[in-house]
Amino acid sequence: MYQQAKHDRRLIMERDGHSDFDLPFLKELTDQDIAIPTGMRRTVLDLPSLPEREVVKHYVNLSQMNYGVDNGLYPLGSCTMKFNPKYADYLTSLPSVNCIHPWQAEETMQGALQIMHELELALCEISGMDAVTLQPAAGAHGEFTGMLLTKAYHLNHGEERDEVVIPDSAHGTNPASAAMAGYRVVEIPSSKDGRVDLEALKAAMSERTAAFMITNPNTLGIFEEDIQQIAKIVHTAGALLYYDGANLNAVMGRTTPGKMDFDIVHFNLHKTFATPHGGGGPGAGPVGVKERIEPFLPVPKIVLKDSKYSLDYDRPESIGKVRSFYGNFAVLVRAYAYIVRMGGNGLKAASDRAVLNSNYLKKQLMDVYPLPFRELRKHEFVVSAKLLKDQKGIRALDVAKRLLDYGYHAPTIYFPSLVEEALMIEPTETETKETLDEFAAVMKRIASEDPEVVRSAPHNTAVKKVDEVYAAKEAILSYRAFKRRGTDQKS
Amino acid sequence: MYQQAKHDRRLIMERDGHSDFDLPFLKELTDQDIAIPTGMRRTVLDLPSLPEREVVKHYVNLSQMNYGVDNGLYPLGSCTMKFNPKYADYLTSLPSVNCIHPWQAEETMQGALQIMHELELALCEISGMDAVTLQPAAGAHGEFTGMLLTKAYHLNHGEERDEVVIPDSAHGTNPASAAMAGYRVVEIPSSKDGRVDLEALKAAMSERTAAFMITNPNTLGIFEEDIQQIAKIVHTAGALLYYDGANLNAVMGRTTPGKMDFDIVHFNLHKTFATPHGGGGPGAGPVGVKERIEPFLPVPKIVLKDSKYSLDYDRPESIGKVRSFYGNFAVLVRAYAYIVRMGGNGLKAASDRAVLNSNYLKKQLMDVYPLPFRELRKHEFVVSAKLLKDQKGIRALDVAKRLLDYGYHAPTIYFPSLVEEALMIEPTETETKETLDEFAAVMKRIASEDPEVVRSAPHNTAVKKVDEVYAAKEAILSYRAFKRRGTDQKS
Amino acid sequence: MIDGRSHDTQTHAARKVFNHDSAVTKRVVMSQEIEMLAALGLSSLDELFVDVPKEVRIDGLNLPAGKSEIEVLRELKAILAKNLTADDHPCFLGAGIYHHFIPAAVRTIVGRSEFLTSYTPYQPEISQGMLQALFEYQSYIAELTGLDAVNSSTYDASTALGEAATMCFRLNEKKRFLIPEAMSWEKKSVLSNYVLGLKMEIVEYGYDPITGELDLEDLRSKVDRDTSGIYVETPNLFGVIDTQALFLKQEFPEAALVVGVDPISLGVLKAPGDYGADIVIGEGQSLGIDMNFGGPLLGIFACRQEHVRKMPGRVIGMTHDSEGERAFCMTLQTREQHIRRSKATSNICTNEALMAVAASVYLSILGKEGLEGLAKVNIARARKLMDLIGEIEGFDSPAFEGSHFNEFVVRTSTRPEKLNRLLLKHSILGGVPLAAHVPRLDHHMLFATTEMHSDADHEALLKALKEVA
Amino acid sequence: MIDGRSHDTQTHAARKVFNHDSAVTKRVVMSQEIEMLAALGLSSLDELFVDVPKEVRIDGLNLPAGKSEIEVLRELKAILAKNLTADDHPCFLGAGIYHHFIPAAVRTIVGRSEFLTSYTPYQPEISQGMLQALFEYQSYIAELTGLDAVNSSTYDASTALGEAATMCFRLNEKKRFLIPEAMSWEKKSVLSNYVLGLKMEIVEYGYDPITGELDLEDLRSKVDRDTSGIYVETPNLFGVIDTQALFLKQEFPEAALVVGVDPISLGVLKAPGDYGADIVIGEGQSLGIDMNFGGPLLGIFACRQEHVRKMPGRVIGMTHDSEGERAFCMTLQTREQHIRRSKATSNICTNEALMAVAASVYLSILGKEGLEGLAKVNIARARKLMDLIGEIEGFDSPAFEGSHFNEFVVRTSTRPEKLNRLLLKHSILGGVPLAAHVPRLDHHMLFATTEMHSDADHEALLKALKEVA
Ligand SMILES: Cc1ncc(COP(=O)(O)O)c(C=O)c1O
Ligand SMILES: Cc1ncc(COP(=O)(O)O)c(C=O)c1O
Repeated sequence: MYQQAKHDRRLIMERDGHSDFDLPFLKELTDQDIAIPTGMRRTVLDLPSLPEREVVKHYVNLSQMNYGVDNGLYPLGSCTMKFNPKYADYLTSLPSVNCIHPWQAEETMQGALQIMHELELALCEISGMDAVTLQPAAGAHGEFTGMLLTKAYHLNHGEERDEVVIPDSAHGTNPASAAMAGYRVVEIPSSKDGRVDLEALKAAMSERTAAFMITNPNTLGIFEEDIQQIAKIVHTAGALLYYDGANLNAVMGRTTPGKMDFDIVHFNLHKTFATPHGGGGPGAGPVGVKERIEPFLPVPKIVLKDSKYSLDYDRPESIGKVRSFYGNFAVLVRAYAYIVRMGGNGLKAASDRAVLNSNYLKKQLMDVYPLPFRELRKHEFVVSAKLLKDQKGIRALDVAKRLLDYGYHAPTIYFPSLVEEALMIEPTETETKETLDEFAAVMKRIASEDPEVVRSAPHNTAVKKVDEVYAAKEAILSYRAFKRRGTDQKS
Repeated sequence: MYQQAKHDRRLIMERDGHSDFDLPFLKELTDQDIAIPTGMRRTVLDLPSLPEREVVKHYVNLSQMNYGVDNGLYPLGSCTMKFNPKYADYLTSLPSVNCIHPWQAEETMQGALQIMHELELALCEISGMDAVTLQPAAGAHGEFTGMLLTKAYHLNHGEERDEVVIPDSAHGTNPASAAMAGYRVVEIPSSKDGRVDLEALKAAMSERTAAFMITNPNTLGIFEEDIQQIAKIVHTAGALLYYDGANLNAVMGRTTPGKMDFDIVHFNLHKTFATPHGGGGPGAGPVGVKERIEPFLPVPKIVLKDSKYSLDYDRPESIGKVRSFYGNFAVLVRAYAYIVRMGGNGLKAASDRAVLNSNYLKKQLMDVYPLPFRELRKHEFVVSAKLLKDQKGIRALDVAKRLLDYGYHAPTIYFPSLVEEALMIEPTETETKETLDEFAAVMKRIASEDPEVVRSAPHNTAVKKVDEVYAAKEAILSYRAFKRRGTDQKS
Repeated sequence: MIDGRSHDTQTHAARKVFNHDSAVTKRVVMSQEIEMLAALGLSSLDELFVDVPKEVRIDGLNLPAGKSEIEVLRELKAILAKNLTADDHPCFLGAGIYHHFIPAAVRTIVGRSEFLTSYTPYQPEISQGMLQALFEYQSYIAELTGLDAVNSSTYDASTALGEAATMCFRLNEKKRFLIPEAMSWEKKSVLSNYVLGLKMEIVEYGYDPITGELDLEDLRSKVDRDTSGIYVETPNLFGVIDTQALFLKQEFPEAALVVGVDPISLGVLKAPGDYGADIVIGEGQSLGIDMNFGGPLLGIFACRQEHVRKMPGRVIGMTHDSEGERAFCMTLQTREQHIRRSKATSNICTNEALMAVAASVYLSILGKEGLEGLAKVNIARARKLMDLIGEIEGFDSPAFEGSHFNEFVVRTSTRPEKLNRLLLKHSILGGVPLAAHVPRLDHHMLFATTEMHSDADHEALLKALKEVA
Repeated sequence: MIDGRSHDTQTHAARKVFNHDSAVTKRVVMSQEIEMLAALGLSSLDELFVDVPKEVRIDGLNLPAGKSEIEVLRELKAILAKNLTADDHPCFLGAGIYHHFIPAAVRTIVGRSEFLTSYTPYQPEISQGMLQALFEYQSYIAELTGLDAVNSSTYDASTALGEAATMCFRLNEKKRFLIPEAMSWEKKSVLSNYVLGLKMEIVEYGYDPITGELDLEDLRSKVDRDTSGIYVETPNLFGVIDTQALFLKQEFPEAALVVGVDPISLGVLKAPGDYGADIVIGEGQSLGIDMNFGGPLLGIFACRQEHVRKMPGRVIGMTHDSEGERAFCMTLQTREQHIRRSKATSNICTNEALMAVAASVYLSILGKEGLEGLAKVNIARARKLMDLIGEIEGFDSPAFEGSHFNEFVVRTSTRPEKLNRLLLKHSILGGVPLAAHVPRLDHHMLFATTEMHSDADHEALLKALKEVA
């Protein structure tokens, strides 16, 4: 059976040695060369000092105690953990990607600008939007940008709308981003079949409504079939329709947010476009908009004229900047390479297969893990462990932890909250039928295992069940804080 | 406690999917473009077909079931498993290293030739030799080359000497290489204190003796203090003195084979010069010689004239070639980078520290694991588990296997065979005192553990004790052979 | 080729740029897929999309057909080759992004599949590696900044500043936030977007035209009772180590003190926590992260332990597992968007975790002596270069008298943009013109230098400057 | 600086080339080391070397002092930049080494620390990863060659040939070994060194000047009762798929048949095991391994199962662990030098294991269809190019009528060396002149082409050839 590696877990600060790092010029320096103003000079610098050998050992061994897509199935619903192709790693290792400075003159960065420009166009085509900014660093950052654009748009039309309507099934970043931009968030409940409740939507809309934020397919993996009516309701109220692109992987080449009449959309390149998630980031969250919102996009805009690319900062209606420079360029290069590799046909095939995999896997699991809503699903689906909980006292959390013992990452759990004991499963298109069959078999096996074994899982990971309550209570966030406390856990 | 990762261990041939590899031109090909002669056309090609995702998962997970220097201490005596610096990996990733063709014209490979030439000179300086060939692919290959040189040298002097004398403590490749070159191997026993027995040596020498092959320090880690007499005896008999450079890590900057009057020496760049061993190879085994043997070196010889490097093939006395092209170039680049990084001072410091680490560790272990010979040791030392075996039935093999459970690679065992229950330990210079102290503590703890636990070790590795007898009996060397047999092990 | 698309202009543009036939190549349905469809009682992939209303369906994408890996690499490398790189052109650009040396081992580690291809560590038991590496990152930053609480990253320094301003509001519910006039215009723009929701007021204070440090007088005149926080940078936009920062907490104890740093400089400079900083932010790109044309970056964010529950972003905490062994997990999540939703301390979800790991590995390899040495080398090299430039006719260098870290302002008689064009002819990527950031400094530019510049690089710059002057 | 060195010339040469002051920099002894010395009762490192007789001691090395990683990389990159590479120059060189595409994933895997930094898997329990990967390599080669027994690599094709010849002797104790005249001179030279010990006799047989295949008549005339083995290559030196190989076992059942292959070609060509080969060797560099200026390479070595105990080199066998689970280990070690010593079947110890892993990953990524497709593309591309060259005045192409794989001989009116110099002016790395291998073919050269050449690359070559013709 699967067993994760376990290594010595001392902190790097708790190891002993002598650094063998070396620098040119250092030996020749005299104190005179380095005038540090009085009062500003540091007296204590309590960092470890280790030879590179120890550092490499430490982090190679740490890495073995971490699970990534490259280790196996990572069916984390809503996160689209597909395979990250290795040619993209290679490209970002080139100096022509990683060794260019953002303040270089335009004529020295034509390659970078070309790739960004073509990526913008490709994203326009994929989303059916008219213009794209690549600046936001992540999905939530894209949402925030979208909310700033919404604000600018309405202000430009002389309106100070101050509410954003969001379904209760939405990802937490949606309300948080809207709030950050100063909006009051109005949450509407989902209908009984897990979709937008048109009546509730209508009721929530008013002349205060700036936008309605949804994702389609929604977080249950259900396509909002009433999307045309929804768009109409929103637009009739004078609000904008915002598309959370986290679920774009379900529909490429089949429909577009543009076609569905969305006004603003963000992309998660680290989901749909196969860039690695890096244990939490970096990502990239470009934002696409319809023509009428284009003037408000962040500066600079990449302009192509006479086969020369340039950066246009002279955009008076722009919201300005949402971060430094032009976006997470190295991530953008990866995504662009992925799009070129896949092509229009390949992206459509990816979505088709993602939906097929999802529906196929759902079918295998349905008997044991009932679906709250018996619809055709798109690229992900939510099942419930409620039956298991009632019959054997096994909760969604327990199933998740037990899956780790079999060498799978767990699905997303307890989200969306409208499903009891939710397990949100997104296999993605890069998994084989064989993998899905094996995963389904394990899911079923878990349901029939000794509940005690399941509840006390995981057993095969580097550590056993982690005490999250203690962590929150103590809030020890650094070795410095830990030492200050003077006590330790057994380690 | 340490636990190695365990993953699914199906063969790649036992997995199922569809390859997503793609090629330009393929789609447009017609049968006419590809004329394969009748009879030569293959009808069956039984290879797996898997998406890259599955392949990457498979091999990433396999790698986690393998232990390298980057995972921890690798005190494999005689193998000098020091840290392999990462700048060398970077260099070999450059197209200017990995994307040059050996048949390119000289003027297009000046960089490569310069590096090889300077590496030759550096190795001359380190070994005290007059000329070096970089051609041999490994240590044993260097030995074979050395034996061919020996033969050419004597023939050139009108002598057909047909014996090579080798101490019984020598590495197996020494006699094997001599035999491959057509020599009869005469083995002489070591003296009671583990060194060359001068009387035995004298007795073995005759006009039939072509060479005496030794390493100094020898495989026990003992410096042959009588080296000057040895050289005299050998040279007086008209034979050549051959230096097995596997132990060069003990003496850089302290002495040289040249100074000790050796005539031929091979280097193991994958030991002394920190190039990674790759799970068995590639290595590089350059050979250095004194001036009088230089004419016989393999072709081509790199020549520097008027700041231009060229390859000289016009060397009538040369033995010709021992392999294609110029050597394991990518390995040579790594070794050269290492030498430049360390410098003359750094190489000496490396040897000093290697010897210090070895002696320090030996000191910690001596009580529990007695040393057969109580000498000052060089970079490695041999202890015996005989005491443990007699008292508790724990053999060297058991200690070795049990060390794996603690996350250390095992030392070399049962070599050299003149020590009963030998454990040959070479910590190398890249380990910290902390690591040595911890390793010593574990070695001692093992000695006091329940013998049954030790004898049944390893317990924490990906598989338990492997049945090597079965493997040898059945000799199943491929999936094809395995399928043909029709039976399986439980997997 | 694609019917019923509403945005013909765009489609047309795409077609033009990609310069390829649009190719909605027929998909080969594989045997595996036929089996899976059959299991679902379906006979075509199209049937999986019957829930998409006909009116919004499209028939494929108007993008070129897929290409093989060989072709992708060939094409992209050809495009990228149009960039000039700091790898083969001496580059004196700084102003937020610096060309520092990255030990090869850093790439080895951050390239490890297990780190690179993992998601945010939601399941701590199977993600201890990433969690511990991030905890170590937090620990390093805590030590450097002198503050106990550090998050596991924000997007970059400018968004960290935005988050810091809103955190100040959460700390004291006040709305005025003071920033230096001498600050990157990009940061100012980002900040104003971040405080838009709270309607905070951003007020700039000036700098001393002689020293280049902040103008304490001016600052005093602008601090009032509604002042939530004061932001100061050291080294500042001019590369000057701002000694005035030392006195701000004493002077203005009521306002939160936010200090912006270059983490390398903290190898020799006092930890801001030791002179009263409540929040420290900074750009972590210097710590082993490629310039990458400006992204991904690493927003450093640290604060006093007592404010930890007001902090934005993910944090990793130390705890233990059910057997009492040390373990790590994400913690204080009740501050975060996925729990607190619209009341969260920030919307940040995906952050820059892998960059934090890079910083951790980088700092581990340098070690104490290495970081200290690096800071010293940067100071010394900049000092040498600024003095030598100052000796050239037509250049006033350094333009400010304060102590510098690794960049400095030069007043030039030639206009900076023109000077850069001339330098480019010498294959040199020049300096950053300052006017975009501080409009009146339109004959000033910033030159940065680090351990990456050899003496030959300095000489090349000096020679070129002499020629163009 | 260094006293008493006997080889002053060399030392002098080194000093000149490195062009640095010799620097036996004083070593800083670290606190750790002082502690360790103390534990040994010593007070200096020198005392560790008292067993080295004074007369043979040296006082450090006359090499430049150590450098920082920054400097090392800067220096080496500058030197290496003097190489022209096939990465940016169309390269038509083959003759044993080919520029094939390597999927990025191959590098990801072979760069994994656990594989890269491990030794030969002496402890199977902790080395299953490498062992299984090598077993898979053996399995791939077994399938491609049609032979069940494969070793886990020899150094390269030429040493594999040397080992094959001596293995033939072990099989039948005969001493005559036949090889094609049309074969790389390097292989011939290596072979003669490998058989020196056994005093085997190497005899060459000719080729058919029309087809470029072997001359069966000539071969018949040279096979005698003492013939131990016959070596044939397909594709051969001329790039020709030698169909005569199919008949050799029938014709000469007493001699061992050794077939040399390009493993890529086996994607479409019959497995030599199926036409009677006893041993198959080949150069595995094509299988996902960089050209690397000719090393490291990958010597492929396969034989019939019944001969396995006579085979040279390391082999990995399938077995089980103490709990009955499948496991792998090195096996048949009693053939090897560390046990059998002077009676071993070979002296090979360190081999090319990591290259074998690369081949395994490469073949896994290509898969059945990929390898077959690749072989086809190579055949088709070569065919197209040879025909187009043939249309140019002054070039007779292909010079032989047989079917070709991915290279072919061109008879040129210009001397090949001169032609290459002219091509270089067009930034093209031309072909391999044949005269070094087959002296009478002094107006002949070999051009190789693979999937790496775009149509533009072919056109560039054709255009250049037209201009120089
Ligand atoms: C539905 C949805 N929306 C938004 C986001 C936020 O994206 P990011 O994590 O890139 O900020 C996520 C990611 O978790 C998501 O799943
Ligand atoms: C003492 C000694 N000599 C020779 C060799 C052979 O070297 P290689 O493995 O590089 O062929 C070794 C390596 O194991 C060795 O330890």
